[in-house]
Amino acid sequence: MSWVYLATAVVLLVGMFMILIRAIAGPTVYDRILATNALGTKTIVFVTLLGYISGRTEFIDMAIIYALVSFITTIAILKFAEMGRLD
Amino acid sequence: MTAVVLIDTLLLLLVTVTAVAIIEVRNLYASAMLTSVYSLLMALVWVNMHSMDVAFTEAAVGGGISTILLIGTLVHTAREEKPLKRRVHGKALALTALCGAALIYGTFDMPRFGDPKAPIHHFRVPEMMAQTVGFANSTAGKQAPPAGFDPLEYRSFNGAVPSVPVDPADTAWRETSVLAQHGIMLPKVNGHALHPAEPGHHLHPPDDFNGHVPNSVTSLLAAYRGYDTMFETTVIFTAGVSLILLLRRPRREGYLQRSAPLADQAILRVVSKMAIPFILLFGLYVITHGELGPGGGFQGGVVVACAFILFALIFGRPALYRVLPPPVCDLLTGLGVLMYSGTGLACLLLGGNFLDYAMLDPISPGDGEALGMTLVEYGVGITVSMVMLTIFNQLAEERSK
Amino acid sequence: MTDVLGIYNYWIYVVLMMIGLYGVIAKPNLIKQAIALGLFQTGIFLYYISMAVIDGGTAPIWTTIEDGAQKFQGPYDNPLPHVLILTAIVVSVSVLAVALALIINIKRSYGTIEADEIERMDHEDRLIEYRAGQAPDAADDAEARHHA
Amino acid sequence: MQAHEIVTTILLALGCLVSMTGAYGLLRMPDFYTRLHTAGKTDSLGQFLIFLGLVLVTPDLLTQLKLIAVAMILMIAAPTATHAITKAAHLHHLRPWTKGDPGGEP
Amino acid sequence: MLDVQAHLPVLIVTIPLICGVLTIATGKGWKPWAWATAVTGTVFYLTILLMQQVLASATGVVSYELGNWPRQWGIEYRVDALNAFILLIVAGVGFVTTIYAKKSVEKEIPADRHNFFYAVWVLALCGLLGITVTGDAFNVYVLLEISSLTVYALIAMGKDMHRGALTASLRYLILGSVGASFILLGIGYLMMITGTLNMQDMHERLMSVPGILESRTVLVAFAFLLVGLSMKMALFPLHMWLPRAYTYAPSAVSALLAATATKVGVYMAFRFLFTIFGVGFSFIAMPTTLVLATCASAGIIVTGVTAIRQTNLKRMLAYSSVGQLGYIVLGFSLANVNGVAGSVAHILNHALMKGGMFMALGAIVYSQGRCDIRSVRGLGRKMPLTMAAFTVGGLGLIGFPLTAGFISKWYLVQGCLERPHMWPLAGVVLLGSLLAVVYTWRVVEAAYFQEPDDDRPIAEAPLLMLIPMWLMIGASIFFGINATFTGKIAVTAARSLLGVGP
Repeated sequence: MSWVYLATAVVLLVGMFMILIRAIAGPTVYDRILATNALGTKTIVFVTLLGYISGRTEFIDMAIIYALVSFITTIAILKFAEMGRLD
Repeated sequence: MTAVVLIDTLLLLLVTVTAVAIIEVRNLYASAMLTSVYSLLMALVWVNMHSMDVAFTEAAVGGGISTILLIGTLVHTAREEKPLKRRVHGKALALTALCGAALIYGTFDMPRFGDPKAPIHHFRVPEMMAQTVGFANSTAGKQAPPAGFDPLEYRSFNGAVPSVPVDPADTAWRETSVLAQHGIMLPKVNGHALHPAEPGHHLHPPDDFNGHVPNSVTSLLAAYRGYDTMFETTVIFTAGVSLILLLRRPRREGYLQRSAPLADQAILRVVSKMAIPFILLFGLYVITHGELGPGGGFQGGVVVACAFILFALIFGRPALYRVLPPPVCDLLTGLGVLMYSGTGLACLLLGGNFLDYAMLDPISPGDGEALGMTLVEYGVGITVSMVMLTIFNQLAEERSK
Repeated sequence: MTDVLGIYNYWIYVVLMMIGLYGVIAKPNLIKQAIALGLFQTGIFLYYISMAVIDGGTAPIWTTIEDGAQKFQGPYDNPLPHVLILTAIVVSVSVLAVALALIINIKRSYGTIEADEIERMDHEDRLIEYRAGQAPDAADDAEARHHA
Repeated sequence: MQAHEIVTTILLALGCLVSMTGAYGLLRMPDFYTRLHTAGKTDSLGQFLIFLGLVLVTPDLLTQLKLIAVAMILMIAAPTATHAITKAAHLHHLRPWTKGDPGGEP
Repeated sequence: MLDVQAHLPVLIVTIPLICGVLTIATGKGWKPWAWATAVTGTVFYLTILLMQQVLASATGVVSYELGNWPRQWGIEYRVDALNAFILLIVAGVGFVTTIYAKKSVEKEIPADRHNFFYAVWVLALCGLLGITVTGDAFNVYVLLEISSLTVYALIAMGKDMHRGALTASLRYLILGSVGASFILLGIGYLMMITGTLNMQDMHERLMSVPGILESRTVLVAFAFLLVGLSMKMALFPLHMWLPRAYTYAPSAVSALLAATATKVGVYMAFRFLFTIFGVGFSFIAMPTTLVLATCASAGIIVTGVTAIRQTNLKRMLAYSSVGQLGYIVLGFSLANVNGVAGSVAHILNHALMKGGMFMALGAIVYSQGRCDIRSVRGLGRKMPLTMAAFTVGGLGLIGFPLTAGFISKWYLVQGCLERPHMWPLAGVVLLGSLLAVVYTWRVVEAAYFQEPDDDRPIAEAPLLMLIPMWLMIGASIFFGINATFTGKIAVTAARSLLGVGP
């Protein structure tokens, strides 16, 4: 079963690479935010898969943290983009 | 080629590309966002190398706090870098090439990546991982290791954790303990001798301590190297105080400014209202759960701070100040450090060395260890969350011209 | 191949560190410098964590199944570098926070965050200070020397 | 390979396909709104399929619950974020690309 | 209830830590200052006790295992004559500077943040003391970062006087972090190859495991540690952060930094070069003597010449500090008893003299708002005690007999002459003194032989500044006349570092 996870992980990595190119290339701020957000989601899935590859399911705690933190970061970045301030 | 190495290779390629992009992108805003991407990728690298606690921290810090910090700074400075005359800085390139060559030269005599024979894997550390240090050395005041004790056997944990026999007659510590001196006698327990010749030196309880802290990162962090962690907390505290020193304006100017809450956006408001209690709860879970799984005071503290930050983002900073006024926040930053060092001091007053948690509960030193580590983790959590919040507040209070 | 893969991680860490160092030296923008400093430090973290890996190892968290036996038979990774790096990450975020606070202050009083412009203003400041500090009769002489 | 493992394999493969489509679309689509359109939807569906696959092969309840929790958080957070991004872009008058528009890029 | 003697090493660090944190709750006005003074005073007293304990112990070493973990696994505090001596200097100077700080801080720092300022101040001392007392390589890094972070903040507090403080601080932050990272890297290389973090343990492993010392990893670790440490102690080509930082920092902070921060850097170099790598590797197998002595001599001469051209006296003293640091590095790079002893003695002497001189400048800033050559004209009559202190300190820098500077330079010259082919270094020491004569004389001439620009009356500095200033200067004279204590400690420390019998 492990090879299935591994193959999924590698495919996800390729996808992440494409998104990364979009995050680097831009051109608008919103493209970058979108790409960062999409990368966040891929990362969460990837962490979980890594947990299954090495047989340690504790990794899912980390996925939860990622999901929460990346949501907050996105909101902060957006607020800055929209209003030019953080509070 | 193992899965670890395959994923590692690919991930590190991604990381390198991101790093180059961070340096070369002209738009600082993009640079800040790529830094958050970089942190996410780095956290994946850590996970892949089984360093869960570090990944946790990197995710919480790099993905969350430091991005918000950078964005908060960009609010007050500039979004674009000034165009450079030269694209490549020759001197810098030469210097870095030289430095890099020197470092690579040093790698040739290193143990191979993942080599089980590397000194670090079999010298000193196995005893720590097995949490048997209290009896693994035979200096004065400590017991000799039990017969047949093999640290390397502990390393691979074949089967259950071996339990170590302790001499039940050895209860001399009770007579020298502070409580005993004040006439408070304790019930008899087994093990854990306090060596009469050397006050303060006692056995770290192997049987209780073992298995109490399944996360050996936490046991190293909070017990063996607990002193480092105390200063780690102090570093964070120092950063918070420095930011107050550097950025805080007099109260009437910046205390309760009008702000721009996002609360009028219904979807954000509803989702955040649902999320904030959950995030807080999860933060507390991470702090408390640090001994059993990945996580701990620092990571949990950051998550708690994130909840408050989300609150400030959505409902505005004045609302946050009503919940948690800045003076209270300032005092709480100190409280965490005091909780940590106070635990250490309590151990000192109870007759042990500084941070000798076993002293906290003379009846069952193992429980003392657990209590000490929990107190310490909460101390770290309080300081970290409050400092992160203070940093956010200071950056947000600052108004651009 | 195994030899290269055996020290591949160490090379990547050097590359990351050097990208960071290049940024610190070559980029005049102060925020860029602060970010690059972060990259530089992450390189070192990568080195430490690479050191902890052991072939076939798993995360150093003991998990027991019902009968009290260990669930994972293989060796556990070395937790010591993890602990050290946890501390170092905290330090690096603290340094970043202080650096950013300083940068905001610099923007406030210099009006720019480009190192070369700041350098020029600092130089002017120093020239003024130099002239003010010099005794009146010697001022012209000193100025000539300063420009030489 | 048992039956539930085969189902999982299929679900993971589907999830991968969806995620890759999204990633490819994000890379190749001509402007922000079209990219948003591909990335926003596939993100949620892709992760959901993969988590569903993983739940099937997980033996213990706590881990299953955690997996579902992550999936649910993402199901709520990701669309919210996408919504906020779109709104911000729209408020800042980011113009959608139309056919024959030179401003868009391949 | 608490046996203070048994826990001295840890109390020295944790008392300032706990009390430093408590400082933020002390409120406004004079209270934070009084609290900080009480704390530093207590710590100074404890270091004296520790010094006595070290001198009385049979082995000359006091060891303390934190958390009762054996030293190989936990963190060990290890104090020998050298440590105790540096601790005494740092705590003593810290105490005296804290007394001094009141007036100067009132003038230079906004009143609403004095409690935070003193909190950071006490924590800076805590970091410096912690570096000095620890026997664990990684603990050094953590405490180094505490002291650095606090120092960045303290320097930046000069921003209300001059905006240059901000850039000075940021520049120090970047260079300092790069330096600290190099040290972290060096420690990592060493840990990887030895498998331990305890300094003593590392040394034993390096000496006992065959082939380690010849490996390229140890070589690179050594090189990077050396570079990192040089950045931290501001050795000549890497000193660029120092002059600005000392110039723009608040006066009290300049005095504290000049007397303690770089000294602790030098102490770290002692520990890494002598205790971990050992003399055999550091100075015989490696060309360290050549590299360090070259840098140090170049530093002494170049910074001496630069100091002569400065009009801002704080900047002049800052350059002079780099030069004086050159003497200290020159001394230990010789790796013989006289050289190292001179180096150790000069740490104390320079701390006293430079601390006192910076205090004198702080007093001038207090009364005039600035401190350049022009503002000291005719000051010899208006502020006689302050200028006298400055002059005596300057005599110490020169190495005038009967001042402390003379003793250490005497050792240094002897050390230079003992090493074959090293006699030109003695010439460098003398040339450096000559340069010191020139830059000190400029100030003395302006103060005593020139007329002031105007006749407005300038009051002598307040007593709370004069007393600490003269405590420092008086101590430097005292140790110049009665050199038994310093000489004994310095020679003991040098012998134990070099591994030669007593």
